[in-house]
Amino acid sequence: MSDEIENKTGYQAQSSETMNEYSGAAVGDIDYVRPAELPEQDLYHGHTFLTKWVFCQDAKVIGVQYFLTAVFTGVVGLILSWLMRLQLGFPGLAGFMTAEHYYQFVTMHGMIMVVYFLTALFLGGFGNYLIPLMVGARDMVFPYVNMLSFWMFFVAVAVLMASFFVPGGPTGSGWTLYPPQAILEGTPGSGAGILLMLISLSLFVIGFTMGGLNYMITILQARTRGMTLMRMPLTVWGIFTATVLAMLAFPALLVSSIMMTLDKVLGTSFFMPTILKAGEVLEYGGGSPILFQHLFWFFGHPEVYIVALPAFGIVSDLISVHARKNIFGYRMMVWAIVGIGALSFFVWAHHMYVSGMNPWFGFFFATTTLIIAVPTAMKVYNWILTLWRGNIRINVVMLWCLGFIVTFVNGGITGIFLGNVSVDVPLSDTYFVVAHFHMVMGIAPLMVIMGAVYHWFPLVAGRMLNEGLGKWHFWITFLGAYSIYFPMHYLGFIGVPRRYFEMYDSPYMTSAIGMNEFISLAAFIVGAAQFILIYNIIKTLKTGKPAGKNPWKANSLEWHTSTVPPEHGNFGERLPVVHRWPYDYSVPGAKEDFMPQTTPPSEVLNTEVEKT
Amino acid sequence: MSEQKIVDYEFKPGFKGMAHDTGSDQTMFKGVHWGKAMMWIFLLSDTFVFSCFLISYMKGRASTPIEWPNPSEVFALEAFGVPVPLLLIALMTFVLITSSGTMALAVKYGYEKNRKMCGWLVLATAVGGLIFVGMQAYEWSKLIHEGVRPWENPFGAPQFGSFFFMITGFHGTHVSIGVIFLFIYAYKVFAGHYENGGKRGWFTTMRGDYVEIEILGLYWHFVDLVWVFIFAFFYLW
Amino acid sequence: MDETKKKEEQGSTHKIGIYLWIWGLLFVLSFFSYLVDWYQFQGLLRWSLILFFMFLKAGLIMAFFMHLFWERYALVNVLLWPMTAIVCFVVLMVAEGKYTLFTRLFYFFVGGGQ
Amino acid sequence: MHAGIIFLLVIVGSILFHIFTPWYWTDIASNWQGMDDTITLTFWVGGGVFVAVCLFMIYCVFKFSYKEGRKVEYKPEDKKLERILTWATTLGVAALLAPGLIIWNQYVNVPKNALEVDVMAWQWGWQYRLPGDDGKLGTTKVINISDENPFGINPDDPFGQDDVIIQSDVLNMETNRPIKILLRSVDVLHNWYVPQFRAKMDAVPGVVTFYWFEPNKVGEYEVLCAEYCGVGHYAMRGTVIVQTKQDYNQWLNEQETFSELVAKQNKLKIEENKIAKKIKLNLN
Repeated sequence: MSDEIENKTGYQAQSSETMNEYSGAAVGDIDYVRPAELPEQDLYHGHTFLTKWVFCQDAKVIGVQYFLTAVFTGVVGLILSWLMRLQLGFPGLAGFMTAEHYYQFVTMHGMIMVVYFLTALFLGGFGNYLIPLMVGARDMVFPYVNMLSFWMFFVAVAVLMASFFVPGGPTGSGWTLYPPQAILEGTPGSGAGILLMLISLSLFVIGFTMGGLNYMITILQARTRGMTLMRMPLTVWGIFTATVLAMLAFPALLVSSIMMTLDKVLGTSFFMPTILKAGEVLEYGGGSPILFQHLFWFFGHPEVYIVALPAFGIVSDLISVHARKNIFGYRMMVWAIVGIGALSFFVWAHHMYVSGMNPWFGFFFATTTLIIAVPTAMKVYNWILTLWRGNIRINVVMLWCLGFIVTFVNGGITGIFLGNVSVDVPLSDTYFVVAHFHMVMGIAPLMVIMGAVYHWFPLVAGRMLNEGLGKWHFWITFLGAYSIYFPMHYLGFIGVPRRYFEMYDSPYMTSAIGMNEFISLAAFIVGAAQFILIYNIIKTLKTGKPAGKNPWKANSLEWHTSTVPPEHGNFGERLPVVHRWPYDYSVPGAKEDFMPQTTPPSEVLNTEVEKT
Repeated sequence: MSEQKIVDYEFKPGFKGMAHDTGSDQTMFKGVHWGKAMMWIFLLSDTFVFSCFLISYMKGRASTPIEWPNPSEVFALEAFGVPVPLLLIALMTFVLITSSGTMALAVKYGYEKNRKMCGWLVLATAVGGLIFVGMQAYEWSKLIHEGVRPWENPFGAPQFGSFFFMITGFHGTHVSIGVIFLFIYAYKVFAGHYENGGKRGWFTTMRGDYVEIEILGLYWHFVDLVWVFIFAFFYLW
Repeated sequence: MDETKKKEEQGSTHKIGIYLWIWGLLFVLSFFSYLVDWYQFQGLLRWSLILFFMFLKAGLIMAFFMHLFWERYALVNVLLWPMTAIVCFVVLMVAEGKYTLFTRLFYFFVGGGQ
Repeated sequence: MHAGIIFLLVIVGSILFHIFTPWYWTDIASNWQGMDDTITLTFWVGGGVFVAVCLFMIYCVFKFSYKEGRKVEYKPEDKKLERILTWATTLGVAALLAPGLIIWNQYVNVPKNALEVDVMAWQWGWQYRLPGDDGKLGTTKVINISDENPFGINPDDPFGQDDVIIQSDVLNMETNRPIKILLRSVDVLHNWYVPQFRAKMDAVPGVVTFYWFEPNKVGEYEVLCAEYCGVGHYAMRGTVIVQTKQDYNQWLNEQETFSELVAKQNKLKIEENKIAKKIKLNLN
């Protein structure tokens, strides 16, 4: 198998023949699993610093690169949110804060958090790290493309950050970038700022497409022997469905950014009707701003689930592991994830009830939207039923999961308000909306991310994060975030509109000055508390307790690698063979309270394990 | 499209087979090469891109109160002193379908390991694509001469020019990228990269195989497919 | 079972006749859709003919040139089901386009008098 | 243990906050009581589910926290329970959806006797136009807008001549008469929103959007722009004064119509010309 290139570049090629030696048992044996369909994947092992850590083709390294870049943008987004809260809680305190700056910070905060932080973190970060490990693959199927995907994302982030430094500053048109205002004077950053934003988004979409193809094909076509779709951990299901959504939803974003770029640069009128600006009629005419909104939300609503579904999947795994109990209703969970994903393409215009679209759409979209509430509610029931009669470790990871349940149910319920068309009318464009989506797609997924960090850090770094610091981190974050967003709903009830730089002395607002100050203080504290995690990580990397193999006694494949942390190729010489789902915890009759996926049936004959 | 034989796996037909394949381990698309599966999913994503373009076009055209120019007149061409409606477009369609046919045959001969035939057919496809791009360039320059611009249009609604240049431009970009890759792959076929177990690729550690010609073919047929829709919605509507 | 197996075993090398047939059909169909314009059919007839030829051509290319006809249902279904989202988008945007046109004509041209 | 207690306090705190909150919606001043009622209904149903789920979770935390050797239930699925939960949820959701759709149906069907009001938005302000004696508004176009024709009324539309034009951001209304707001914008998106009326809709350039309500409380209300429209968004306010029929009619009679405006301007122009001529003569 060794040829010239191999010797030069150091491919470690494993022939398919060596694989077949280990075909397990013969047909008819209860431990029998079909032999491998495909020969082993050749991997490119880096040698130099550049190929090992920078342009690396190992999905795990790419995952960490994605994670770090996303966290960097997340910190930028966090600082922007502080600045916004400073203005809202204590208007006029910061002298440099003009309305222009405020709107630029709002916009960049929103875009960064939704696209460059959460999407990149869940799919690029956790997806890259966990998919190959959890489905039992050596690596992603196209490692080179995967590497390009990260660097494309990196360039997209660089372009985005560059927009802070161009004349006029970054765009201030709100994260939805609605035309006509996004590209007209009167909106901050309507020159270079919006252009860089659109370019950055297009680059992100291209980069993501490269990554997304990898995630999908790895899950569909490169699972290990015995790993059926219904034996995959829910984490993989969540990330997989989110990737499918992204592959089908990002095109709409790409198209709308191309069209808006042309409107801006070439003066086409896709989204631009006849416009009178400062007494002069502009050179536009005939376009439709609502078309942009349709395109944007055709992307935007699936985007919400691109963030939420991986969180659903990951939290299911965390709850199951730490409650020492199988996830309740696994099949229902899978179908709920898939169903939510499919339905999310038919609900987009519930963001547009008061946008002036065809009013009859309200009936259709309200109905489809509330249908989604059913599978979502089923997932919530299943999470809490998993806790029921479990053996719950109340550790940091579980605390984050419980925090997730509280915030997610809270945010989900307010979603029923906003999805129900006529209830949305008084509440849309008020702080109720802000509170709702921060609770449901800001705080809730963040709780999962934090839980996942505490859960998988021992795998990535080989050391356990400090529990005591973790608990401080959790309680400050949870209580703080809850006290930011729970009262904020009531601002919306009063009727306070969102995206207001200042309320002056409106009667709705004067009563709420105290609340705004309180929310701002809580926001400062919650933001600062995140640095506890960074401190914890740095401290742990130096002096943390070694984790050893499988510290949480989990079943799924990522904990059963030959080394901790796993090396390139993940599983040493032989790929694992899977015999069961990853949720066989506390099986009656079993020696231990967990049963790894690789345990063959012959070893557990005397237990009451169910066939999966 | 590879030989469907997998040890200890029974292929069932139809929807039963779908359920069986989906419920099985290792792969969902049995016998489908990774690269081919990737190309299919990519094309699905690209379908959404073109659909969004065409939907925007339909929405834009349906909601303009200004009259939309009659494509049959705008795209007419003088032949022997007589204006023939859509002549150039008809020729472009002809060229593109021809190239699609040669591509399909190239895939067939590739699988039969007929290196020469496959190579020549890929090359013919590339030349067809090149002619198409050339004709499109001619069409663009003709319209620009007549005063059509992305932002204005002497024949009616200004969106006509915007959508025309954007959509055909985006399609033309796809064709051009395809032509570049066709030339590269024609070279690879002639150079024998897919013979004797295959040469390792430039971008990847995977070994070359004639399945790559099918993957390229999928892309090329997709470009043709999009043209079918553009032809119907842009030129005939 | 046997039949599908036979079909699959031919798999990679279908008879050249099929390709030539489809190729020819595509030319003929393109010619027909060109004739729709040549004879300037209008209204519903034009639309149904355009769409009919379009989908027929697209179907032939997908089924035979892209080999979807010979692929397993798992792949075919994965590729075709997402089109429902597109169909929904198209239908709603047609309604939206008509509504936009209506408000424009009504409030900018015709007025409440009519 | 302390984890469960804190979570319990959070839930109890949320309920208490809701009961004792000084921040709740402003008194309604229109016919959309139904929206408030639906919100209240959703609040009770949704809030009930929220509290129930969280209490169940907290109970589990108390009851099943880790003990070495605790016997754990092993039951991957419970079809019956799942089916019951699915149907119960579906019913609950349908019960919330139904009133929502009914009210939306009222929202998009404007009563025949509604008074049409043209609300014109720009960066950053409002102005209003009411139909004249013919009860109909004239058509408009953005390109017609000029100093002489601030509303862009089509000059040859007979219905436009008697339109009452209000070049200020203060609009008066009559109580208990349905108002159909016709929104248009000359530049970017806006949204004419009075929190007490509950209703809102975006103003979109290039089209005309609408919604309706029936003010039923005399008073003065602040108009807010509820769709981000550039740096001046937060300052884009207006005022609505809801009056009795008598007061309203008095106000209406003081307003100017489009033809009056045109006549006034023509007169002004003639006078200007006269002055100019005089100056010329004098110079000569």
